Amino acid sequence: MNATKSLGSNFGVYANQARGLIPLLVLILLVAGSSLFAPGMLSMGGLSSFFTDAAPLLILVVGSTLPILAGSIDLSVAGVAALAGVLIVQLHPIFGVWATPVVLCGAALFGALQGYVHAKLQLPSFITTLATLSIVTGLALLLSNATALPIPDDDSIVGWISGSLGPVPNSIIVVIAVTVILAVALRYTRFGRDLYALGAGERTALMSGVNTIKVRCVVFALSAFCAGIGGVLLSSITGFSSPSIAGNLLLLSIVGVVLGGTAISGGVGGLGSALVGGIITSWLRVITVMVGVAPTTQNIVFGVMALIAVMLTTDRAKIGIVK
Amino acid sequence: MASNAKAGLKLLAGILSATAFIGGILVNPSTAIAAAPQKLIAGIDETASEYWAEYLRGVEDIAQSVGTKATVIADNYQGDQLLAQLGAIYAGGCTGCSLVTNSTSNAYVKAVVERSARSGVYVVTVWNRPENLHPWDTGNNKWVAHTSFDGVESGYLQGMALCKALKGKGQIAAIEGVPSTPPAFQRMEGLKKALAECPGMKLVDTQVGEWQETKAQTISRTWLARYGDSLNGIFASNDAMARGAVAALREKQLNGKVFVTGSDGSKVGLDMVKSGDMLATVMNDAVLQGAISMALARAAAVGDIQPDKLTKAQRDFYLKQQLVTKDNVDQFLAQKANAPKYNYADIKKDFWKYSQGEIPAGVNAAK
Amino acid sequence: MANSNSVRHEGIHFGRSRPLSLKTLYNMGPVIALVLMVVVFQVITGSFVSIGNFKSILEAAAVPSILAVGLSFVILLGAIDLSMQGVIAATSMTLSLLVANGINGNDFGFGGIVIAIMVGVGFGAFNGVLHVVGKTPSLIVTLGTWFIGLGVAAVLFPDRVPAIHERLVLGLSSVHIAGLSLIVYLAFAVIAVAYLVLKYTRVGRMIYAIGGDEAIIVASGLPVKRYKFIAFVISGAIAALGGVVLSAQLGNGNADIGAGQLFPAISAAVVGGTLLSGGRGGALQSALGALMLEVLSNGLIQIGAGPYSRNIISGAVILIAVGISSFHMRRKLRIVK
Amino acid sequence: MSTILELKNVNKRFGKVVALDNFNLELRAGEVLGLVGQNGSGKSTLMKMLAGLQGPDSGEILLRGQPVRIRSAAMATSLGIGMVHQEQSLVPNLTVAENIFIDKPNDATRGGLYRWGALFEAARTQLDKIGVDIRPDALVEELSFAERQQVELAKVLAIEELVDHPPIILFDEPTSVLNPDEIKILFREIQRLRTRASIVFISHRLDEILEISDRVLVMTNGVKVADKQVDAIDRDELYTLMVGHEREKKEREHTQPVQSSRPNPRLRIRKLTDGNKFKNLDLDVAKGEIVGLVGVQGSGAEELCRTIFGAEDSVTGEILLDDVPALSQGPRQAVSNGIAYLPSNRRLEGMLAGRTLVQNMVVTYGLEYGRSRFLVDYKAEEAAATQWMSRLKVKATSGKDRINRLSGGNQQKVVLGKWLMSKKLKLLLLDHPSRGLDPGARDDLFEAIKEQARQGLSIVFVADTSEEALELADRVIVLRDGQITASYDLQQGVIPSQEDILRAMI
Repeated sequence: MNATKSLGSNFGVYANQARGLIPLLVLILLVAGSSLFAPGMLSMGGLSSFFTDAAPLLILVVGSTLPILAGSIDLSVAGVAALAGVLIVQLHPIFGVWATPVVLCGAALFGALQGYVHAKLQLPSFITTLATLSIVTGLALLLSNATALPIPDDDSIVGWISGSLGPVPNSIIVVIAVTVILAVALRYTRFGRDLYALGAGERTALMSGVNTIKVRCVVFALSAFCAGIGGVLLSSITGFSSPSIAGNLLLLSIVGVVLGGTAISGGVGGLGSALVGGIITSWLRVITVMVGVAPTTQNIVFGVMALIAVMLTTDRAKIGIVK
Repeated sequence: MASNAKAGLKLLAGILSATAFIGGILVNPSTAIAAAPQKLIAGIDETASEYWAEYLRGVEDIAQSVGTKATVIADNYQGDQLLAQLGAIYAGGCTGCSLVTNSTSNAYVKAVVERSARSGVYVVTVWNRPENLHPWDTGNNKWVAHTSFDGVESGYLQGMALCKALKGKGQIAAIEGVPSTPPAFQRMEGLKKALAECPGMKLVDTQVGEWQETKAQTISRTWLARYGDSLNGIFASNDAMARGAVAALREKQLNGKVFVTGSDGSKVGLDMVKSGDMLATVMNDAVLQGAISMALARAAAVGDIQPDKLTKAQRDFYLKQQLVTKDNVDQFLAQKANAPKYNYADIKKDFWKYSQGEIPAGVNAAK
Repeated sequence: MANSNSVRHEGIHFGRSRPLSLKTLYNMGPVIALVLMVVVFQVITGSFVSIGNFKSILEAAAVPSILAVGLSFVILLGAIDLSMQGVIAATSMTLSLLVANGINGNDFGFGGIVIAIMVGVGFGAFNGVLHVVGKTPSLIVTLGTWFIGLGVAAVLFPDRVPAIHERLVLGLSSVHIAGLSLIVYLAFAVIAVAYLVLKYTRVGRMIYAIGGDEAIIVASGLPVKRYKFIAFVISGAIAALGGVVLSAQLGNGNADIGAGQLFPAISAAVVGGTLLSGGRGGALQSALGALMLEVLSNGLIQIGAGPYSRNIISGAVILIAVGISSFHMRRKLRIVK
Repeated sequence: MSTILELKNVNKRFGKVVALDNFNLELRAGEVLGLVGQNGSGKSTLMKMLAGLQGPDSGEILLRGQPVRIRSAAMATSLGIGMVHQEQSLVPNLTVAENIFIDKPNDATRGGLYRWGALFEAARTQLDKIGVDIRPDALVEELSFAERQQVELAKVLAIEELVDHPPIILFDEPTSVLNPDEIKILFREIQRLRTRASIVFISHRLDEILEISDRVLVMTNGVKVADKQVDAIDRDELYTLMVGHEREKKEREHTQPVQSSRPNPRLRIRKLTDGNKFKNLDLDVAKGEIVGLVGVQGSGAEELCRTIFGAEDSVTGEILLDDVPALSQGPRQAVSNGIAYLPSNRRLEGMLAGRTLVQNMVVTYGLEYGRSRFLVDYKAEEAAATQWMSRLKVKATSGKDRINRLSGGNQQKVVLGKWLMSKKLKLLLLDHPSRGLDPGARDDLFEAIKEQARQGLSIVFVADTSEEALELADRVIVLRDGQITASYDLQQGVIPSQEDILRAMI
C-alpha cells in the first residue's frame, strides 16, 4: 500500500488530472485505428447515424455512473428503459403528449424508492436492483403482453427526438444536455459534494453529517431517470416500444462506466469521462463490422478489446484493495 | 509493489492486444468495408445456430453465383446492435447494396427499413414484420419484399398430427416461443385452430420457452411432475424447444411415449423424428429462404425487378413448408445431407416459384 | 460493494456478540423461509407436497445449486464472477465436439469431459490473473470474459447442433438411482466437497479470511494473490462442470445453454445467506438458496402464475427474503454498498 | 550482552521524504529497547522494515551476525521477529485459534488441512501462557475490544514456539488503546518475556518508556539523536531531545471561572441510557467549559460522546442543548444541532482518504461560505479552509495534497478544522483526540482546543490518560460500567491525584 501511496504522491494533482484524459486517449486511438479500415465512418452521415444509435447507451452509461460513484451499482437500468418505452405507449391514451414527462417522473420516483429500500433496509444495491430488474422486466412484459407496439404518431416529444438539427441528431443533443446539467449539479451543489464524499469514505461522510440515505435516493432516482430517457431514445429510434427493446444494454452500460475511468469501488470518476467511456463501448460494438472480422468472432473481439481498454483506463493509484 | 504491478499490467495488455490482433488476422479481412457498391449484406441473429447457418448457405450461394461475397453481420438478438452495425456498413456510402435480415423483433423492422432506404439499400426482411407495415407502404420501394413461413399452418399441421397420433383424445401442453414474435403467436393460433377441429384433445397448459432448449426442458419437467402420465403430448413451437421437451422426457424414459412436435426441420429435429423421439416437425427450408430473399434484394438492386411494379402477393409472401413425419423423414434427411446449390440465374426465372401465397392480413398482430 | 464489511468490523463500538440462541435463529432464517414457502404452496395447490414434485424440484435445483456453490468461492472473497454463462457455453461446445458426437469423428470419452472442464479452469485462471495481477475489479474482468466465452462457443459451433452420443455424458441424466438422476447425486457431491474444502483446508479458510479483512492478510505477508487466483479457478471449473451437466441434460452441445443462469445463481447465493461483501456464508447456504429459488419457481408454475407475473413475484420474494433475513443486522452506522 | 539484531547505515526514502538516514541500531539479547520520536521521525518505517513490510533502499540488516533480507511479514515471523500492531490485526470472521496461527506453520494445519481439535488445543496453550480465558473456537468479532487485544498479544508471543533462539518482538504503540489494567498485564508479560526475548517498545507516553525499557533511543527525521540507558535520563530531558525545544510548563489559565452548577448550562443531559453501555446518566456542561471523561474501555465514556452525536443505536433519555431538545437520531441531526465529533478511529470515521485537505475541510460546512445554501462557492470556502489550516498550524505544501500523505497529527488537525469551520458550533466532542499523536502535535492540538473553549465553545473529550485529563480539562469526570463514579471540578481547585482517578476507574 505504502509504495502505491508514495507513487500517487509523486505525481500529485497533475497526474490525477492527466489520468482523467486516458479514456479520451484510448477513444482517439481506437477511432484512428479502426477508421483506417472504414474511413467512411468519420463522414458526417456516418457519425450522425453512429451517435443516433449510441445515444441510448450513452445516457444509460451517464445514469449508471452516479450510483457507481457512490459505491453502489444499479442493475435495473435496462429494465427501466424497456418499461419506460412500454408505458409511453400504454399511457398515451390518458396523458397524450405528456405521457413522456409523466413516465420519466415515474421512473425517477421508482428509482428513489429503490434507493430508499437499498439504503434504509441496508440491502446491497447489487441484489436489490437485481430483484427490481426482474420486477420491472415482468411489468414491461405484462403491460405490453410481450408485444411490440408502435409509438403514436402524435407523440410530438418522441417525434422531435427522432428528428435532427442539421446533421446533429436531436437524441444526442438531449444526451449532452442532460449530461451537462448533471455534471454542473455534481460540481456546484451540496448533492454532488456529498455524493463524492460517500464514494470516498461513506462512514466518514456519515459522521460528517452527510444525509447518506437522501443522497442514495437522489442517485438512484437520477439513474432511473436517465434510464427512462434511454427508453424514450430507443423508442424514438425504432418508432416502436417493446419489453425486449433494451436487450443487453445493462452489461454494455457497466462496461461503458468502467471504460470511463470510474472506479467500481466508488468515489473516483466523472460524467464527462463516462460519456467518453460510453462512446468507446458503442464504437467497440461495431468495430468488428468496420474492421471486417467474421461475425462469429465479434464477442471475443469485443470482450478482449474491452478488457484491454479497462486495463488502460482503471486508475489503480486510488483503489487500495481491488475486489 | 506498484511498480511490478505496472510491469505485470504492461505484459497483460501486451498479451491481450496480441490475442486480439491474431483474432483479427485469423478471420478473412477481405470482407472489410471498402466503399464497394452493390454489396450483398446478410443480417442474422446469431452464428451459433443451425437455422442461421443454413440460411447463410442460401445467401452465399446467390452471392457466389453473382461473383461476390456477402457481408454477414450477427446481432445476437439485439436490435440496437443490428442498427449500429448497419450504420457502420452504410457509413462509407452503400447505394445499390442489398440487405436481407431478420430485424430481431417487430420493434426494429421500421427502423431497419428506413435506415436502409435512406442509404439507398434494397431490403428484404424475413420472419418479423409488424401487422400494419408493408413493403409497399414503407421505405419508398427500397423495401423490396418480406418473406416468411406460415406459422398458423405450421401450428395447425403439428396440432393435427398430435390429434391423429392421439386418436382424437388426450391431454397436451404447449411451449410458446418469444411471444412478441409473429412465428410464436402464429403457431399458437394454428394450434388453437387444430384444437377446435379436434374436440377430444385438451390443451392443459401453455408456458413460454422463449425458443430455448433449456427453458423448455425445465417447463416439461414441471409438467411431468404435475400431470404425470395424464399428459399425452407436448406441442413445442420450434425444434429446439422440442429437443428440450424430449430431453426432459428421456429423464423419465418417457421419450417416444409422450408425443412431441416441433417446427423448423432442423437436423436434430429430423433425427428425432426418425428415431421416434419426436412425432413430427414442420420443414422450413432455411437455405431456400436465404437464397430467395437474397436474390430478390439483389434483383431490385441491379434493376432486374422494379419493386413498385410488383403485386402485393409478390412482395409479402410465405414460402412452402411441409409436415415431416416418420413416413417422409428420409427424403428430408437426404435433402439436408446434400442441399441443392442455388444460383441467381435459376431463381431469377421465377422468384415466386416456391411461394405459398400472400401473407393474409391480421396474422402478424398478436391476439 | 466490496469494502463494506472491513468497515463493519473495524469500528470498536459495534459487533458486540449477541445471545447464541438468537444467532442460530438468524442462521436458520433461510431454512424457515423455505419451509414457509413449501407450506404456502401446499395450502394453495393442495398437491405441491408430493414425492414426484420434490424429485422434479431436486432435478431442477441440481444445476443451479452446483453453479451457486461454484460462485460462492469468489463471492466469499468479496469479489464477483460474472463469466459463468460464457464459460458454460464454451464448455458445452468443447465437450460436445470432443466426445462421441454427431458432427465429427472425435471420441475422447472421459478425456473429452476432462478437457471441457479444463476449459473452465482456463477461463477461471484468466479471470484470476487479470484480477489479481492486473489489479482490475473482478466485476469488469469477468464481464469481459463472459463475452469472450460466448465468442469462443460461437467460433466452435459447427453448422448444426452437435448431438452427444457419449454414454458417460448422457448417462448423467439418463441413469437413475432411487428415481433421481446421477446429476442430483453429483450436485450433492459438489456441495459436500465444496463444504469440506471451505471448512477444512487452508485455501478455504484463507478465502474466508480475505473476505473478512483482506488488508490484514496482505499485511501478514500471506500469499493473498495465490488464494484469490485459486478461488477464481475453482469457480471457473465448477461453472464448466455445470456446463457439462447441462449438455448432458440436453443431449447435445448448445451455445446459448448458459443463458439466464448467472443472475439466479447470484440471487441464490445471497438469498441463502452468502453475503456479497464476502466472508460470510458458504457452500451449504448457497445451495440452500438455489433450492429455495427452485421451490419458488416450481411453486409459481404449479399455482399457474403467468410467465410474466412470475418474474414480478420472484423478484419481490427475493427482495423480501433478503430484507427480512438481514433486518437484524441494521445499524445506524452500518455501511452497505 | 550479545547483539541479536544490528542495522548498518540503513537508508529509506519515500519520494522526497527521507524516512531513515544512514540509520544504525543495535538490539541486544534480553533487553527492552524504548523507541521514541515524533510522528514522521521514522519509527514506523523502522518497525515496518524489521517486520518485513518494507525493504531498505540501502544498508544491511544483521540477525545474529548473519546479513538477512526480510522480504515479507511471513519471513519475519519465521525468523522469529513478531510485531504487535497499533491497530489490531485480527480477522473478524475467523476463530481465535485461526488468528493466532494464521501466519505461523503449525502441526494442526500441516499440509493445508485443518485438524480443528488440535488447532484449538495449540491455541489454548498460547492463551494460557498470558493467563487469559478466551474460547479458542470463538469468532474474533464476538470478542470485546480488550479480549481482542489479548488475542493479539498471544498471537505474537506464539512466535516463541517457532524458533529455538530468543525471538525479537516489536511493540508499536501497544498501550495507546489499552486501559490501565490491560497495560499492567502487558507490562507483566514484557517483564516475563525479557528473560527469553529481545523487545523494541514504541510509545508516545514517555513515562511508560521510562518504566518498561532498559535503554531508550530517540529519533528525529530518520536519524538517531540519542541512545541512553533509562537511568541516565529523565522525562523532561527526553521530551526536549524528541521535540527539539524545552517543554514550556503551562499554568492552568482559564477564560472565566465557570461553575458546573450553572442555572442554564449549554448542554444538559438527563437520564441518558444506551442499552447496557450506560444507564440514567446526568451531565451538565457550561458554555466554554472543557469536560474530560476518564474511564477504561467499555466504561461508557466513548459511548457517551457517540450517543450525544447520535451515532449509537438504542438510546433513551433527554439531551438539551441551550434548552432545546437535542437527542439526535443520527449524526446529521447532531451536526445541524451544532454538535461536532472528533472520532477516535480517524482513518475510518474522520478522513476522506484519497481526497485533498480542502475537500476534507469543506465536506460539512463548506456551503456556509457560499452565496446560497445550495451552491458551492469554491473561492470563499477554500479561503476559509486555508485560513483555518494555518490557524491550526497544519504542515502541508498545499491544500491540494491528499490527506493520506499527512502525519497523524496533521490529519487530526484537518479533521478538527472541518468542524471548527462552522460559524454556529456549540458543542465539540473529542474521542481520544491525542491518540497516535506525538507530544509535539498533541500540544498544538490541545492549544487549539483551549483556544476554542476561550471562544465559548463547550468541549467534552475522552482522555487517553488521566494526566491528559488533568492537563486539559476544567472538570474531570470518571466513569465505570456506565456510571459516573467521580467528578472533580478543577476550577474549584479540587485537583485529584492520579491514584484517586485510578481508584474511581477500577
